Amino acid sequence: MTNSVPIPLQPAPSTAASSCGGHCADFTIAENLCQVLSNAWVNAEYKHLVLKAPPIALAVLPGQFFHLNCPPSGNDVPYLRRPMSLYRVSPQDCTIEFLYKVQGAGTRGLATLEPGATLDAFGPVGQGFTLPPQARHVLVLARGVGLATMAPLAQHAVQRGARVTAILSARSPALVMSEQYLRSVGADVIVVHDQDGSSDIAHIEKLVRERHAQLPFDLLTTCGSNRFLLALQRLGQELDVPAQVALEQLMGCALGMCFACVRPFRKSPGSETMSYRRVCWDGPVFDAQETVTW
Amino acid sequence: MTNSVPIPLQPAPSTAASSCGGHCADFTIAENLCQVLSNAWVNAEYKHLVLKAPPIALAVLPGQFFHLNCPPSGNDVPYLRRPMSLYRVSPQDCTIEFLYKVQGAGTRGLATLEPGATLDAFGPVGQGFTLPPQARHVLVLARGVGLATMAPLAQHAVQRGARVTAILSARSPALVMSEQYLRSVGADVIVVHDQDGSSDIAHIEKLVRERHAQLPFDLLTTCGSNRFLLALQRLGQELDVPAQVALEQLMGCALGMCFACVRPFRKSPGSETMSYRRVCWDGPVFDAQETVTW
Amino acid sequence: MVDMSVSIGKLTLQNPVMPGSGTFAEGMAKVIDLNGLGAIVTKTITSDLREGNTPPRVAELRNSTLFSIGIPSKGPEHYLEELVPFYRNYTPPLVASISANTVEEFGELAARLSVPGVAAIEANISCPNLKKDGQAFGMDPQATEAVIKAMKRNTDLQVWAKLSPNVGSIAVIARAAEQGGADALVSSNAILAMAIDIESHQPKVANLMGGITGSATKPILLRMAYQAAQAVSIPVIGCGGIATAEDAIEYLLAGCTAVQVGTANFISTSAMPRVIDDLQAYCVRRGITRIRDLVGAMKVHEAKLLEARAGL
Amino acid sequence: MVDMSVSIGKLTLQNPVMPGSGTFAEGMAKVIDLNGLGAIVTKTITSDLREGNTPPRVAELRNSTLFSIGIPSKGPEHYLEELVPFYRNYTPPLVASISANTVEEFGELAARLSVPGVAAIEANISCPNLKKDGQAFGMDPQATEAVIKAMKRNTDLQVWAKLSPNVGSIAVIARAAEQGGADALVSSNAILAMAIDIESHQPKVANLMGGITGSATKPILLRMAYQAAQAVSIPVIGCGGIATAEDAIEYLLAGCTAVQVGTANFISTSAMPRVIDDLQAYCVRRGITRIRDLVGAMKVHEAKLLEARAGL
Ligand SMILES: Cc1cc2nc3c(=O)[nH]c(=O)nc-3n(C[C@H](O)[C@H](O)[C@H](O)COP(=O)(O)OP(=O)(O)OC[C@H]3O[C@@H](n4cnc5c(N)ncnc54)[C@H](O)[C@@H]3O)c2cc1C
Ligand SMILES: Cc1cc2nc3c(=O)[nH]c(=O)nc-3n(C[C@H](O)[C@H](O)[C@H](O)COP(=O)(O)OP(=O)(O)OC[C@H]3O[C@@H](n4cnc5c(N)ncnc54)[C@H](O)[C@@H]3O)c2cc1C
Ligand SMILES: Cc1cc2nc3c(=O)[nH]c(=O)nc-3n(C[C@H](O)[C@H](O)[C@H](O)COP(=O)(O)O)c2cc1C
Ligand SMILES: Cc1cc2nc3c(=O)[nH]c(=O)nc-3n(C[C@H](O)[C@H](O)[C@H](O)COP(=O)(O)O)c2cc1C
Ligand code: FES
Ligand code: FES
Repeated sequence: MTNSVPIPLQPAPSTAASSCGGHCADFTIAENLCQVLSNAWVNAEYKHLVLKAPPIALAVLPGQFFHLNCPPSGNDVPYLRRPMSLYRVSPQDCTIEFLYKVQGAGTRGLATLEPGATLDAFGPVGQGFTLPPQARHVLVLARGVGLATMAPLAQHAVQRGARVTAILSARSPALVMSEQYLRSVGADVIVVHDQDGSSDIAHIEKLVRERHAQLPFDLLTTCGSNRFLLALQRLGQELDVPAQVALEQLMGCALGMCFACVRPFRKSPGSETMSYRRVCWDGPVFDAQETVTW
Repeated sequence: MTNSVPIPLQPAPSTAASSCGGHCADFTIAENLCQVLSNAWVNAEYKHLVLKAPPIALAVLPGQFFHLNCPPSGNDVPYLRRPMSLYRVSPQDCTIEFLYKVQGAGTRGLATLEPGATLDAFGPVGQGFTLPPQARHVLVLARGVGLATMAPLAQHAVQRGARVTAILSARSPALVMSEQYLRSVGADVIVVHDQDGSSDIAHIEKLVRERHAQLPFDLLTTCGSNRFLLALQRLGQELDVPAQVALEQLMGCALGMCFACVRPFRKSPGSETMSYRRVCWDGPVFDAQETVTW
Repeated sequence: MVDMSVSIGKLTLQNPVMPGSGTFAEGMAKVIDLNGLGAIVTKTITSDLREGNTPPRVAELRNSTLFSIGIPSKGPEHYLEELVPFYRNYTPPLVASISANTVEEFGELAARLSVPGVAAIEANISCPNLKKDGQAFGMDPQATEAVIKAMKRNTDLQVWAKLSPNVGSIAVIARAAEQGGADALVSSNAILAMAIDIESHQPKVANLMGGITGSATKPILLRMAYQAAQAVSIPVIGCGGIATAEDAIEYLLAGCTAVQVGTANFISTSAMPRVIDDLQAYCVRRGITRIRDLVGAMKVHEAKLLEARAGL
Repeated sequence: MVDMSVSIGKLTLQNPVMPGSGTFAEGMAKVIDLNGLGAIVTKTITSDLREGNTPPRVAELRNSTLFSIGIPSKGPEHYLEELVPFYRNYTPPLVASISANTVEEFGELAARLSVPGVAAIEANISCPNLKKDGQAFGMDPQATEAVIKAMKRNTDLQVWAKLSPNVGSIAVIARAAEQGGADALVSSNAILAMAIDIESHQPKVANLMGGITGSATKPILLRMAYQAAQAVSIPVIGCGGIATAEDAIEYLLAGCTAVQVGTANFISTSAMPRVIDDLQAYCVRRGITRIRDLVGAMKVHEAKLLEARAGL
């Protein structure tokens, strides 16, 4: 993965050094006070949040995330922020978007936000996906909310001239999210599901091998589950293609300060020496061959 | 004050012993789940809350109070309940009413209640006013929110055939609350205020002596301020009339359990021996001659 | 049906829920059915009559309260003449909490209260020891052991030791109380705390310091109860920040045989009945037939050594 | 204009606000202007390289958090080569926090870090003493004094002792640190606590126990800071649950010369700048010209004896 470049979605915002004693230029992360444009249910469990955001937030890269200051609601008083992957950024419209599952105190609070409300979105933070230069074919493998994390990568890779094959897995066809959105950004979408057994991991690996035979992948990506991670480790070695995985862990600060969000990693691919790395700061996207299941 | 009777506004609710293993009849206090009928601003600082309440709550006596479970609102999360005097009870309509000043976390939460909402009003608790039998003339002296506490006594005394002289003190005539309400229940209302100096304590004492000369008072009552307490102690001794005062103190339980709400009292009128009593359980209404300023 | 009973030595409680001393009084009988409780614990009394601390005695904190009551006490006479007969109308065992200035006084007061109608005596050893520079008995293992021993010599009733959390090692004090012959431990009393009004510059309770109680303290007092339970083989009764069945279950899992509910009684008089009902519902949902099977059932994480991960 | 400066011995801080060790890192420089801080305190390091505790390492509690990080450490080399040069780009004095397994190691590590660019060394004595049954140094007055003495012998820099709150008497430890030659005390580290998931029956952090930090702990740690400040004549730096200027003012009134902000940095990176601004605004509103005039300015309630009330 030498020769790779982190993905710049657009140039960093130009900030007037004069207004802040010359330090502004260093400030690439902020507590962005965003305005809620919409916050609608996608299905029974997921909501789609669209925010009007200031320039620092718009510099977010695929795979990066924000740490959201979820509002209290009733007896829910979230104390820490909650990490949420970028689902979509539109620098022209000054918007950032999230796709989230409502499950606990934080996301229940998020779900109460009405258009016009203010949300403090801390970020962008984290190391996103690293697209090899002149990438021609990228695999995106995702299930459930994992999609939120992968969508910006798909969009970006297409914009950079690569073909994107997105394999979306779900319990049933009805539960697949963002299929239309991914098609609209130009990805080739394959839906697999549990009902007809097409989401079986052997079947997915077969699909990947077939597509690779047609046009070799330069990058394999996934997020979340151990099952997909193991598949990508196998496929990456077999096909000799770099593989990256976006991980999650409970977080404190999301700024590399508290060391709460660590997971174990191999010091290098194949190494037996293990070391903890911070998901928020060293990731959330990691080389799949250095990642271990948990 | 021997020969006095606690004021029964109406008979205790008859409860079917069978439904609760024979213990129900002992349950005279409850966490009453009340329905908000209205909660309107009276002026810039005070709100008037009307609740539809279950039978146990309707047995409340003048001078008693409820301990309200104020809802959280935004970052305000009141932990303890807040004591609030009965302002009015209407057993026929099944309503209880409060008049409260919005000042801190608890009352700010109360202020957010919309009609239809549920409020848990614990009570009725406390020892209310004790009206001498065959009382013919009762003085009610109040300022500010003190009125809330005194209003039910005025209403009740009139119903019991007594004349009630209510002296309402305020910074300016515009700030006098409940004047109309007290007149409507049949009290003679005298408004005194700071602007023309009529609220001066010497002037108030003069008014009381004059009215006493016309028709002797059987009971002098007030609440809150040290100034009024001292006036009633003097007048009570001079005119040889019992005097009662409703007091406040920060509370924990409002059920006589925590001993947080104590204030010092003389063991008996004139005694030099002091002892703490619980405002919530031994009061909030006390014999003015046993009460000391704080 | 769930068997909700638990045993503290030879004493069987119909369920593991009782009030904490000082957070319950006769008034409660006007609101809830006292016969539903596992036991009844009364406010600490002393032999001498006391008025308690100067008000203000309470300040509200976030999810907690700061109380500085002192031990106002009407003495043993009042207890025997008023409270014992009152609680004799109810079925749960009555636990009398006592405090004293010296070891001997603890023994004498225990003897005085050993009457029919009292099932156990709880020693509140968080009070200052007059013979030892005013340091609380409960901060000193020798004094703790001596107090419990003096009480055991003077009564045939069960003796419970209510520990102070204001110590470096609660295990040391727990073992001292067990050594002294305590039949059970209560872990624990309130944590010493303070708050200052930044406008008046005055402490929020007149006594400067008070005990912080209520939900916010649970993670600390749960740890202490766990450490106490690990240290002894007598039953430990958990106390601190319990307001719901979930809170009570944490204490049971950590090794407590029963629980005391304190400040939550002030916030909702139905706290204890609700904890009992919800404990039962939890057991039903989880297929637990005897609540005592939850006691100490915490499963610690397997130690996954980082190095071992390399093999995965 | 308000004079916001405070002095810790010969060290003058432009304002009394700094981060707590372990709650701040280089990432913060991408968000706020570090030059606005009173000082910069870095995460504790040890001589040996350490990975820290098994995850999960954090659980959210009400108004607080349970962290169980351990002391992951990249060692002194990394500190000298990476962190010291990094923070040399900023003006506030740099305070290096260290920990060790033995008294001698504390001394050696202090010597190692005594380089230009480091202004003071903070001893995190909440870690277990390998030579004394693993009891934390900070729970033992002798060990505390020995650690500070060893450090003072090995460095000319200021030595701050960061006290553990998990003790019976913080005054005793505070005096021991002063006796050992500490230039200042930090009161205090996190309180030991635990939480159990009632569905899985597992502890919420893998290490079973962790430190409870954040707002909910303030009333307890404020009390400890007050007791420490009462016990010594060196400056005390208050720490625990500080998120707002109001919190900081309480600590100043209780006798602390400066404050450390910990968990609040995780909730809002602007916590420290806001505390500083709001402290200044408070002083302006109250006509206070020097913030150090607030230090120890608490006014205790007059003791109003109940008997004296009879005369009123
Ligand atoms: C880098 C990153 C990106 C993420 N992106 C998204 C996203 O785009 N959409 C989305 O719906 N979710 C995302 N998550 C997960 C999201 O942060 C959690 O669902 C959320 O914090 C839950 O908060 P809560 O208060 O609603 O639930 P809680 O009450 O805190 O928890 C509810 C359940 O969720 C689990 N949980 C909480 N936090 C996490 C976490 N950080 N990782 C995994 N499980 C957790 C808890 O253990 C619990 O079982 C992301 C997490 C990370 C670390
Ligand atoms: C028996 C009794 C009857 C009461 N009846 C009424 C009433 O009818 N209408 C009404 O408006 N208020 C009444 N009060 C006062 C009312 O309880 C307080 O105003 C209320 O608790 C304030 O709560 P908060 O959360 O809004 O304010 P907080 O933030 O708690 O406090 C705001 C301010 O009010 C003061 N305060 C808080 N509680 C009390 C208290 N119990 N007594 C005196 N001052 C207090 C605080 O010290 C602070 O200065 C009564 C109090 C008692 C004890
Ligand atoms: C107002 C009040 C008074 C108390 N009085 C006593 C007491 O007299 N004796 C005692 O042992 N504990 C006393 N306690 C401590 C409680 O019994 C209990 O140990 C403590 O409040 C922690 O539990 P909680 O968080 O559930 O309130 C008192 C607590 C409060 C809040
Ligand atoms: C994630 C985390 C890591 C910490 N690491 C250290 C540390 O390495 N050394 C230390 O002395 N204190 C450490 N602390 C303690 C803090 O410096 C501080 O004393 C404590 O959190 C209390 O302050 P707070 O309530 O403001 O967080 C840590 C605290 C947290 C939350
Ligand atoms: S969440 Fe704090 S280091 Fe990652
Ligand atoms: S408020 Fe608890 S005794 Fe009065």
